[in-house]
Amino acid sequence: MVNLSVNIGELRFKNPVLTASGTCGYGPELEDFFDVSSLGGIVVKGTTLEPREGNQYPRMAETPSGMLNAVGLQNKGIEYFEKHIYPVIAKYNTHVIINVNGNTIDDYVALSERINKLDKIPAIELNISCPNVKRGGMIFGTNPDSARDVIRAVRAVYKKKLIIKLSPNVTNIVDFARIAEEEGADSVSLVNTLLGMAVDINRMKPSLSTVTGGLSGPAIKPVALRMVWQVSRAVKIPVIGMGGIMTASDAIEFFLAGATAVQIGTATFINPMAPVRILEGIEKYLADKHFSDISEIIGFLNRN
Amino acid sequence: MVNLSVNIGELRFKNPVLTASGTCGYGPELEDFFDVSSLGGIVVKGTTLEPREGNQYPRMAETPSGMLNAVGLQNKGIEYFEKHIYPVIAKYNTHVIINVNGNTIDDYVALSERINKLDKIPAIELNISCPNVKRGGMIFGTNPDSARDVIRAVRAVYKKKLIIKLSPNVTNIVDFARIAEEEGADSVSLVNTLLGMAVDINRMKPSLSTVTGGLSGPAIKPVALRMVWQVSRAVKIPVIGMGGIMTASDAIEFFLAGATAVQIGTATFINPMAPVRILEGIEKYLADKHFSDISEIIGFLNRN
Amino acid sequence: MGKRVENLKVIDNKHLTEDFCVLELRSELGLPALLPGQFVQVKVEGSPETFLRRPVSVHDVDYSENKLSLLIQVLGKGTETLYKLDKGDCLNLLYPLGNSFSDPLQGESVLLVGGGTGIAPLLYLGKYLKNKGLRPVFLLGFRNLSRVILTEEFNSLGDVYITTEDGSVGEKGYVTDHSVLSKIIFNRIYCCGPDAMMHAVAGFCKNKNINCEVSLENLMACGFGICLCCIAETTRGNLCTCTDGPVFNTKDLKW
Amino acid sequence: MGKRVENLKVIDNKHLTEDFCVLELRSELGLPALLPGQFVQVKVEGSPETFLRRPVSVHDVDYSENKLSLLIQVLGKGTETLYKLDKGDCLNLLYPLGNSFSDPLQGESVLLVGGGTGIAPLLYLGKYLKNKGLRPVFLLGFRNLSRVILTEEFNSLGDVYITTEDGSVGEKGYVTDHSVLSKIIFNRIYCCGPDAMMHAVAGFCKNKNINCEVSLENLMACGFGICLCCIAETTRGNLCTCTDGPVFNTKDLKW
Ligand SMILES: Cc1cc2nc3c(=O)[nH]c(=O)nc-3n(C[C@H](O)[C@H](O)[C@H](O)COP(=O)(O)OP(=O)(O)OC[C@H]3O[C@@H](n4cnc5c(N)ncnc54)[C@H](O)[C@@H]3O)c2cc1C
Ligand SMILES: Cc1cc2nc3c(=O)[nH]c(=O)nc-3n(C[C@H](O)[C@H](O)[C@H](O)COP(=O)(O)OP(=O)(O)OC[C@H]3O[C@@H](n4cnc5c(N)ncnc54)[C@H](O)[C@@H]3O)c2cc1C
Ligand SMILES: Cc1cc2nc3c(=O)[nH]c(=O)nc-3n(C[C@H](O)[C@H](O)[C@H](O)COP(=O)(O)O)c2cc1C
Ligand SMILES: Cc1cc2nc3c(=O)[nH]c(=O)nc-3n(C[C@H](O)[C@H](O)[C@H](O)COP(=O)(O)O)c2cc1C
Ligand code: FES
Ligand code: FES
Repeated sequence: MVNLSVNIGELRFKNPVLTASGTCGYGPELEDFFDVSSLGGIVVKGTTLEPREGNQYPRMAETPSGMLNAVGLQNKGIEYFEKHIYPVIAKYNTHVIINVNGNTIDDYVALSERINKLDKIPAIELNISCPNVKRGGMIFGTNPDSARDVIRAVRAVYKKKLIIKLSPNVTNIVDFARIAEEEGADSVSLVNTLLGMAVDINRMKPSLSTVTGGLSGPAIKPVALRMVWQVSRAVKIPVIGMGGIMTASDAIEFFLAGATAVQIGTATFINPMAPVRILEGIEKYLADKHFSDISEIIGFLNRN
Repeated sequence: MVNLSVNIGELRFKNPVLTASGTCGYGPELEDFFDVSSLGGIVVKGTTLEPREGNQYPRMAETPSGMLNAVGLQNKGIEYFEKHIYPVIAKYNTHVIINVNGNTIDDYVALSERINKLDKIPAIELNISCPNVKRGGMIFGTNPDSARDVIRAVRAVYKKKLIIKLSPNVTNIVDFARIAEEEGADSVSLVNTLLGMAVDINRMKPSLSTVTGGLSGPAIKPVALRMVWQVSRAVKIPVIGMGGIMTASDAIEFFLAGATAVQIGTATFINPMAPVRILEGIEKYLADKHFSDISEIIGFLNRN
Repeated sequence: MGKRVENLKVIDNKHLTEDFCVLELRSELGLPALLPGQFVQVKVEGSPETFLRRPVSVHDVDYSENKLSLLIQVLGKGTETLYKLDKGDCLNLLYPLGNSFSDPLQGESVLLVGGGTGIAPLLYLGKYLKNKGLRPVFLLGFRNLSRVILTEEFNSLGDVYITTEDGSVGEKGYVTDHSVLSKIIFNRIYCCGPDAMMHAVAGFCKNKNINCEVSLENLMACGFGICLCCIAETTRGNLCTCTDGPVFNTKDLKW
Repeated sequence: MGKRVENLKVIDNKHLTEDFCVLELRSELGLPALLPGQFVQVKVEGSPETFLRRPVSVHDVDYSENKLSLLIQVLGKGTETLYKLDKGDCLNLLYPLGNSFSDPLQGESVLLVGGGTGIAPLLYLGKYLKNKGLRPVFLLGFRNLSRVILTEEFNSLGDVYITTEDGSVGEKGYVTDHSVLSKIIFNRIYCCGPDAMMHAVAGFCKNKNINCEVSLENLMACGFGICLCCIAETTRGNLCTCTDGPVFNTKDLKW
């Protein structure tokens, strides 16, 4: 038997495969396809204090080996979550992590404080990297001072595991990971989407209502992998890797490059069973190579 | 008849399709396939003062809808170019542009001065964005102060058209375009490759000898297009767009987003005839849409 | 009903015109219950341009043979590949997806309006209504003679009226111009077609106070409610076309 | 000779084993002159994983029928798709590419050493040498009986010696262990196979002062000298395997 469990601080994940925020709904949407509790964790939809309608249609464009989205954090707000979603997902036998968003530092703090009270939520992922909102989001994640401020403020009120989700749209992502570490975050997750764009040449208009949107899928894997490699060599806190993971082989690239866990995003749109298939494939790879513990391959590239 | 000619300052290009540096050799390599002089211009291989051996093998990895390279500016140096290449390509009936590289500002300046004397070279492309060399290259292109210094120094000695090739590996590419404009550059070209990485999970090693390399091809098109759109709205000097252009349709996306000309890179590896095919397709699109001049679609998205 | 991912066998691919075909698929697991208006997400293999699945309406169902038919119009790379599929090929489906057209009330007179590929869901809906004892009327809009398809199939279910833009078949003009609309009083109209057609029909219904349902063809990434890309603006806020739709009552839409 | 991009017709695809096949292609334009050791770049359509072309050696040529044969070993997605091609399919080639094996001197005794897919260029080279009046000797290394292929074709050109790793056919061990190497004195050895085999053969030749040429299978992006990705380290600096190679004299390589 291969040990697949990994830790973020003392928080143990039964395996290193999580679903990525905004790509798995709240979990129940996937129940038709597999038992969500079989995963290491699920990171639910980007959540804000107040309900949000998100951006206008069209919000999506297909690109070579990828897609652009401009959802813009559509969600029903934390109150609705507490009342209607939480009771359902609190029953999962896996870690449910909330992706936390806001326009201002106060928003982030208020939301984090509130989630701190939800017993069954062991961690939040602070999204300072959403490219699809006018205020907040990526503005925090691309300016070191703002990043530090929001992380510090949230760390002061949020007592459980704090994961900072980093933006790839920066010159040096390592700077932001170091700031997260210095401010006491327990982990960093990367990458969020790359800022991209597509044009409909027939209509001579941008494909998205917002002109620019977030690029995800296999197209961004090489960039994501490079960033995970850079960050995991620079900080001591565990790194959660994502970006274009479609297969177990992709996920293993991230582990070798230094990721302690991975999140599966866009892949789930195409194959709702992707997260479990990837988990199975990781186990098989480790067995085939005669490893007994996933930790043996985490950061393997950095060992020699 | 459709007018396809475009200008960079008073330098007229008979059409807006150029080959990208490092992806067309010096030109003669393509002569088997088409008449190189039919293009608007060719940007030859990255050139340095001294000959360079480049990086170790392996230098290439295929990725979803793209590829990573780590060539590292292998070239025979300017002296060899002057003696053996220049006499051949000086006969082309199109603009030959040299992609200029160096480790230090002095290198860039010395090389530019020398090229200034080559009558048949009407422009240089200052490469401050090569991700595959330890010194110089991207270091200049990701730090605003260094970028300004090198552009200013070269501008002081180089009298013909100066194009600055920008790196996409920055938080805000507009800052760099503005610096180029302020320092008197005639044009900016973007994007160079995105810094990426791939891992060979069987050998448990990085796929490239240099670990990281430059990502090109359709995978990066959405990012490149977004940057061309951002930059062309921010500066008045013409923007040369590139990144993942495989078809005329891709090129037209760049024109609509604000590019005055485009460069074809990786596409040529797969179809050596890509640059001419793209040129033909652009002409057809304009005719089908009843445009008589390419200028009618350049920056179309920004007009309303 | 549980959604599933399943490989279905292509048992036939009938090319109706140069750009329309009917793909017949067989489920070896046995078809799940499929409602009129529901759709499937097909995975188009073998093309870098078809990264995401393609949504396609349930066109016809034969439970006795576990046969599901799709009507495909070639638009781009994905549908082109579907058009070229051969007997014996496999097609990976994620299904059944979406809501369905709502049942008419007892005794209502119903009209099914379709244009282009929009006629796809109307065949199965027509069959369903006929089974319920109704006599659906069809009003189908095509560009011209060469694009008129499947009229026999519709004829076997109820009266069929046709418009073409050039008048080569049926009445000339758009569906909303057809004389049947002034001759018969309909209580309920189901419509699927190009956006402009659906807006026109919705407008017509609004004026006459007719219950109108349309099936939207919004761009979709997932098709089962997790990406939030496919929204329609409704009086209840942004709803997902793939789960709250594709069928909407036009009075709920901000049209 | 001018390089060109051309669609060739698949006229046959002979499956030799579960992972080896010989693809026969016909040029309707008429084949260009092809030299032994040269290669083609094939475009594998229909897979997002095969963005770049795949280099494949010229395995056999029949000018009278404008027929070009390729020996393919399935390794990944690209070669898998090639294995599945059918009579009538098209394959887009960029060719002819690369240099060629050099001609032996009059009266030289030559040995052609191949392993795995490395035997691909040796058939055409053998034919070429036989046409020149030489009697080439072949030494082919395979993993085991199930992987032994094409021995009849080689037999028709000259003596064939075989090694298998498990001794199931020919002598047991690697090619460099074969007794023929100590029995016959060769003036020139041409080798194509796995890196380890080529290194071993090169080492053997160096010791015995035998002229040795190897065909390298470096990773290529373009195949015609414009990307500089495929370099081999030589005494003359980094050279492109696709234009200065794929055939190199081992004394020029930094091995
Ligand atoms: C619920 C639903 C049911 C559908 N049912 C059918 C059906 O039964 N039969 C059928 O043939 N098609 C149906 N469609 C449309 C079908 O999904 C698209 O035609 C298909 O995805 C196009 O893929 P492609 O790769 O061929 O073209 P692409 O290359 O993806 O697109 C070609 C062109 O069509 C445009 N386009 C593609 N999809 C849409 C869309 N959904 N809305 C507006 N413009 C679009 C693109 O912008 C592009 O200009 C349905 C769509 C939805 C949402
Ligand atoms: C000059 C030349 C001549 C060749 N001649 C032939 C031939 O006649 N017949 C034949 O079957 N093959 C030949 N090859 C090898 C062939 O090009 C590769 O097997 C093919 O590109 C693999 O593509 P794929 O998509 O099937 O596998 P991929 O999915 O691309 O690769 C599968 C695995 O093989 C490895 N791999 C792929 N290509 C190479 C390579 N060139 N060197 C080392 N490892 C590699 C990859 O890293 C990966 O682990 C030749 C290569 C060269 C350079
Ligand atoms: C439709 C869509 C919605 C997303 N919503 C969120 C979100 O709300 N919060 C967040 O942090 N990331 C969001 N993301 C980013 C993903 O969580 C992930 O970081 C990114 O898609 C890269 O991974 P992938 O390539 O595997 O999809 C979203 C991505 C997509 C495609
Ligand atoms: C193999 C290779 C070598 C390159 N060499 C150079 C170079 O020497 N100088 C330079 O400015 N850009 C170089 N580039 C970058 C291209 O000119 C271009 O900016 C980039 O590839 C994006 O365009 P594409 O996606 O169309 O290839 C190189 C790219 C590749 C793939
Ligand atoms: S298509 Fe993803 S939510 Fe509807
Ligand atoms: S493969 Fe491009 S130079 Fe050899």
